[in-house]
Amino acid sequence: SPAGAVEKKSFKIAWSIYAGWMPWGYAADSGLMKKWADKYGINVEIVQINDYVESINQYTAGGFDGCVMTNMDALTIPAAGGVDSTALIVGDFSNGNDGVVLKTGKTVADIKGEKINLVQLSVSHYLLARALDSVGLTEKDVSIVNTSDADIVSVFTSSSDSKAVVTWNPQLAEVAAVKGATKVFDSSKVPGEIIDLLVVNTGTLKDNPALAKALTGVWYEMMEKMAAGDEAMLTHMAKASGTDLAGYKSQLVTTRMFYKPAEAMEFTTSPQLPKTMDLVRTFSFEHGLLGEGAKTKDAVGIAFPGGEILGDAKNVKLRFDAEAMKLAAEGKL
Amino acid sequence: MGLRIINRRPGRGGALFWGALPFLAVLALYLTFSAMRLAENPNDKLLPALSTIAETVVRLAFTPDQRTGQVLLWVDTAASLARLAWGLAVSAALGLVIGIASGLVPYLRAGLSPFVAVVSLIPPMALLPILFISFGLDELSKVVLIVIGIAPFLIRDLAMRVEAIPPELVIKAQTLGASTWQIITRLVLPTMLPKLIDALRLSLGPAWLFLISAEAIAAQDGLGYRIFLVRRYLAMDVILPYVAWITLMAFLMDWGLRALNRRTSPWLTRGMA
Amino acid sequence: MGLRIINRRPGRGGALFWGALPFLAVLALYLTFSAMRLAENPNDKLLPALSTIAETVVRLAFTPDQRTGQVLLWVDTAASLARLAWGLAVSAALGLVIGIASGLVPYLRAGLSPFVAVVSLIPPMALLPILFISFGLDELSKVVLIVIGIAPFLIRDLAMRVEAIPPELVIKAQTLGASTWQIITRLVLPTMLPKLIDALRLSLGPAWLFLISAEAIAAQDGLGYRIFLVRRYLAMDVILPYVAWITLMAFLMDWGLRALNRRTSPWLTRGMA
Amino acid sequence: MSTVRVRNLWKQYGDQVVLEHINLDIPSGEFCALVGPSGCGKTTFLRLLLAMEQPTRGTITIDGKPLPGEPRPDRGVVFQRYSVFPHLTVEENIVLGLEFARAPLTGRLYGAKKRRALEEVAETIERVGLSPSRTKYPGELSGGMQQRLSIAQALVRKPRILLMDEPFGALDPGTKAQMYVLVRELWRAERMTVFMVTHDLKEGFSLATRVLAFDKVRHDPQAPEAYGATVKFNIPLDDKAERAEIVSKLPALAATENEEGATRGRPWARLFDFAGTTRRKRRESHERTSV
Amino acid sequence: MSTVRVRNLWKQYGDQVVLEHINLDIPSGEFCALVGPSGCGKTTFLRLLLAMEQPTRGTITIDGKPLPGEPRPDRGVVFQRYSVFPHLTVEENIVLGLEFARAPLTGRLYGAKKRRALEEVAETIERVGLSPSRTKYPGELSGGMQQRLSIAQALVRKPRILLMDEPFGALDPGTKAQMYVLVRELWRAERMTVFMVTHDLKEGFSLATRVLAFDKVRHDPQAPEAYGATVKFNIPLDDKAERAEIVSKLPALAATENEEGATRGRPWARLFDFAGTTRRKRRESHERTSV
Ligand SMILES: Nc1ncnc2c1ncn2[C@@H]1O[C@H](COP(=O)(O)OP(=O)(O)OP(=O)(O)O)[C@@H](O)[C@H]1O
Ligand SMILES: Nc1ncnc2c1ncn2[C@@H]1O[C@H](COP(=O)(O)OP(=O)(O)OP(=O)(O)O)[C@@H](O)[C@H]1O
Ligand SMILES: [Mg+2]
Ligand SMILES: [Mg+2]
Repeated sequence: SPAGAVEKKSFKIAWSIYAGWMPWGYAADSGLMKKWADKYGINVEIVQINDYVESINQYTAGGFDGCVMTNMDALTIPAAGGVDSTALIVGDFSNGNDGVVLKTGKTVADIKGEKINLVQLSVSHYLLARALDSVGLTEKDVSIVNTSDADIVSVFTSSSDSKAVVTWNPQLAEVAAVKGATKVFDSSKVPGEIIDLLVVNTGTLKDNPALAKALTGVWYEMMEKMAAGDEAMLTHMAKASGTDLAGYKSQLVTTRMFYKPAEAMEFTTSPQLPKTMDLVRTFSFEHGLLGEGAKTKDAVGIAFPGGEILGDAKNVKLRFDAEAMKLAAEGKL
Repeated sequence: MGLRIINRRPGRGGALFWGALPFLAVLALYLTFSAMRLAENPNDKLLPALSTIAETVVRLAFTPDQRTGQVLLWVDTAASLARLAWGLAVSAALGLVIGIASGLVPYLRAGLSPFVAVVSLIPPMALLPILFISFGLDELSKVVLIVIGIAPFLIRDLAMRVEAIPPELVIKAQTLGASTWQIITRLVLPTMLPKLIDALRLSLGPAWLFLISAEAIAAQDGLGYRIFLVRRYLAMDVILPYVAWITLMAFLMDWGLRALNRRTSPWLTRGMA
Repeated sequence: MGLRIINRRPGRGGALFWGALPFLAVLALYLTFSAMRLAENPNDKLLPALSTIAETVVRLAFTPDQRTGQVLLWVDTAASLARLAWGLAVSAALGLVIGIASGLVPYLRAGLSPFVAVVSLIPPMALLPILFISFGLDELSKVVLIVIGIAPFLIRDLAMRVEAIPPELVIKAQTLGASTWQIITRLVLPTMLPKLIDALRLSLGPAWLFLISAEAIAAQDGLGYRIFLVRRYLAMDVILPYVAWITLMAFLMDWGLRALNRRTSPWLTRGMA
Repeated sequence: MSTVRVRNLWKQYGDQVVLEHINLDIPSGEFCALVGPSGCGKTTFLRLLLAMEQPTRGTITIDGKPLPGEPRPDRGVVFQRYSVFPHLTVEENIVLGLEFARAPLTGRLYGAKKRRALEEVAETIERVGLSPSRTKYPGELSGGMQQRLSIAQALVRKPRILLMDEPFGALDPGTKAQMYVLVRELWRAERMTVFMVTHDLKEGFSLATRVLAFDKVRHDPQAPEAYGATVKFNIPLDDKAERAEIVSKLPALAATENEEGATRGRPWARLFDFAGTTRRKRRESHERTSV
Repeated sequence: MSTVRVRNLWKQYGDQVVLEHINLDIPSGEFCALVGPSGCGKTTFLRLLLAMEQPTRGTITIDGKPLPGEPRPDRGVVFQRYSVFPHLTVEENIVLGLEFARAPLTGRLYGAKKRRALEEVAETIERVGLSPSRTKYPGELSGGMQQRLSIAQALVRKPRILLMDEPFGALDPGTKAQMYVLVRELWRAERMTVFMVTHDLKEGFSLATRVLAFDKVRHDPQAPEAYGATVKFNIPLDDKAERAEIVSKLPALAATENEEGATRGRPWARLFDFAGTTRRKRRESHERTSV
């Protein structure tokens, strides 16, 4: 259970299909996870959940000890739900993996007055807000149609009713390929704002230091393989995400992976991160994502490695922690 | 020796008591688990306290939304009910027309029944893209999804029921000079009406399900839309009352249909037939 | 003057011909639209050509996966069928037991029927988080979703049917000395078996639907999982054969259940009763 | 006109031969009583006449034309298990035949037309004794009341051929007597051809102008299903005034009477042995007691 | 023992009074024939005895104890519309009563026990003439065959009280005579109390030891539903040997006979007027012709 302050031996980590998270599937299938868990005398079960939101919900409800998610979802779901969570590994940030695509228009400004299909309240929504911001528009200038991520490709491809979408990869590549469609904005224009994390329950982490070591250890062993272009591993991940090697590689191009722990550590400790999180929490608060109890955007506290705290210091629920990545960088795992 | 259990009947009060019991049990279960979870994490979102739910209900049902100025629950309800009503009406009409046609006319049965059987077995969610090209993304496609979801069941059920009409009655009608059309208007329609209503009652659950799924695909309002939206941050304090509200409305519809049955087909309850 | 249309029956060949007609019509429609779209955009993924579909089928059904050495289609089919079988079996058992109990025993009816009615009206998809927390993410929760999806229908349908048993037969059994339990084993069970099988046939569509939904949320194999996986790439060349395959299996089950009915309840087709 | 001619009719259900080798010539207007042991195939014969079932072999013609392959309003029926429409009241059940005839589109009359139709059937309702139960549904009627309803329903359409399967079986003697009068009146007035199954020989002999006794003539004790029943005795009741009238109008048919060797010498007198009554009754019953 | 006592019994359906003010004392072993016009409430009376319906007023006791509120194996029944179990063959339908008694858990006998039970009922099946149709389902039987099946089914359990609603209505005279013998034999052997509804007065008077004639004694032409039927004539057939035996065993009951003023002076002779038969028949029928 989430706040159970007891030492335990078995842990469950949930993951879902996304370019930057595919290594977790490989960790489970290749036996690497078992190797690292054995090393620290624990047991880690890696569970694939197809529905991304459901995986976070399950983590928030206590069904898992850790789960992969974006920075925004980490704030609005577990943290806002009172589950003290730690971003143990910062794996990558979206560098073009999320984008805005128009069927007829050519620039962001052409979006005005359109109906836009996107997953409401997700990072897509956040990206749209940033895109509108960049040309001085607001959400009032468009109308948003909530559309599930699984249907977004077919909606855009097959229906003339759909003129604009915001989505992520691999869907983004599919919609951008539609004849005449233009990608007018993507996450590379707001680098480092959409961050993909492995989030672990803070209590569990504190009581079981071995867990952090095992997870970080396996992750960076895999990163090394990936950076080296391990064909077998990449093919495995491509298959698992439902595409082929070329397709997967093209997704990686727009994913800024932190292959080296030092890079990740640097990103986490940089002063840019609190600024990013402030943007995110402002957006979240304005959209009611911090919960009904939240009277200001300070309601949920966010802690950063340097000790800096954003929001309510007595209610810190999301922590960015570079310790484990530091150990990895120092080769102490 | 006492009466056999099948011959003992609870009184009105007894029926009420026994009927309420499982609901109270579920409520008690919820309260227990909710209290347990909240003791561990006061911000737990999965099983919010009744007081939290009540607050949310007040906000959703009686407070205008800051952004739009509308009261969300009513807007969502109106949108969903309109879609549902269309879906049910079209499905009922199809069920009646095709069900009777294929139950009564052997040639139509030969032509339609395998096709309807197959259509009823196709998982519609898997073919959404094809639905979108054919019916667009607006209200139409949502209604169509409901229709695809429940009409095949209604058609098959009605067709089976029409086939089960005692052949003596059909023969009798023919000896009284009834044409096929008159057999339909005077024998088949009136005896199928209560069966249709019963079948509709059984389809209410699936109809809401398809509606909610349709609203999850592409929508800007509706009860299903809201549920999927707030699922993104596990707002069970919104989802639970919404689900309860949907269930309540479905239950009232079920009850209303049953009452309608008693009114329109008095012969069902009169006498021992 | 010719026979009334309700008295004209196609022969065996005729039935086959009429039965095939709507399928051929749909196929022709598909081919036309597919050709139109492909002429415009040879890479169109929405309505792939039959040849493309055929290639994909060969790959899925007959080529072992390099990664695992398994043939995907069979692995998926085996996984899905196992879940479906469990779901159907448990639902049928529940439908039979609770349906008969609540149809036959007035006290149980008073206690159960409003509850079952309400449960049947709750949209299960909206409560998935609670479901998954309660039953985990393994096979169990998938089976449970199927059960929650179809058991209430089976229970309500069976209960209605039990209530519709002619009271004379129940009275007759009692005058012959039957206990409640004997009434169940000798009268109710055998006469309800064919109704249960018919109800199961009508639930096959929903059962597959719930299975696919469950697999789309949490699974690593199964037909629904595969569809979910490739849906994001709009790989209709995979989805269409998978849907056709699901439909074919469902149709075979439907057909098998009907045959089972004829075998186990010969009295239904013998004589005019 | 409705002369019924049956030629070499056979009916089997699976292996069981129910009816075999039936040949009949029934002049138009004849009132035939069908008698015979339970299960010998009387109902089956009526079902064949109604075209509810198809013969395994042989033909039935009406006025020389093959029997239409489906039930038509020219042949009315009262089923053995008196099925009436459960969703219609007594009155609605009875007026239904008129509505079918007069409202081709909806099968339902309204307003003045409806009232007129109801007035027309009021006498029939009165005569079958259902006036006090006019607005009841069949489920609220006793067995005998349902049977009377079924009779009234069939009579209203005045079919040319009337098929009745034990129509008075569930009635008390008083009610039965009233029904006899009603049916006979209509039979005479409309010159209907009537086939009535009955187990009451006296009823048969007193109402009908011809008695058809069905029974097996061949038996195989090893295989009781191998042989079917046929018309063992075909007894025109020539001493009836009505029959004389029917035959006089159809001289052509008089010849065929001779085919029926069975009618000579009254071997059918044995019929009354079934009845378990003492022989002394036989002659009495054959006298036409007022019914 | 099964003495039936009915006290001031009323039954209404909604506003309609069906039965009113019924008082009866039936000694154990009596064979009662219930006669009366169609729709007067005979079936309703049987339904009350069966506890399928609850009386609106009044009580029924058996051997001094109130009637159990549900059907029990002590009261067997043959329904007017002879309902048998459609999913069981003839043989299975008939042996069912024995199976219920001997296999409390499953209600089904197997192997040697099953064979023994089948042998026991074989004679009954033979005597109702259904041996050749032993393995048929009810849907494949004629009306009369279903009726015989229903009788056989009820007899196998040898109930103490047997309720039969027009049990021989759909049978030809020959079959009927066989059934008379069967029912009478069992009645004598088991000393059952029998209530049999019949429309055949001769049948009633010849089989029964007491005839109960139901009819309305009060009429309101304005409101035909206001008054119900009662037992208009209660006629113990004292000249029957069997009846003498029954009464001799129950001296206590002899007294109550005197309550029934109606039995004096034979006003019930009018019963036969219903029959539409000539009066001259009346005396004849009352003689016990061999059945
Ligand atoms: N659908 C059927 N399938 C098989 N056998 C049948 C079917 N219908 C009737 N029979 C058989 O045909 C025979 C004749 O049946 P039918 O109903 O014609 O008899 P019936 O003369 O009307 O007898 P009853 O006087 O008892 O009504 C019976 O032996 C019956 O078992
Ligand atoms: N369930 C019911 N609801 C209303 N009225 C009923 C119901 N059952 C019977 N009746 C009425 O009660 C009266 C008596 O019916 P019952 O069946 O007892 O007559 P019966 O004497 O058996 O007649 P029959 O000889 O025709 O069978 C009838 O007038 C009938 O209309
Ligand atoms: Mg018959
Ligand atoms: Mg009756």
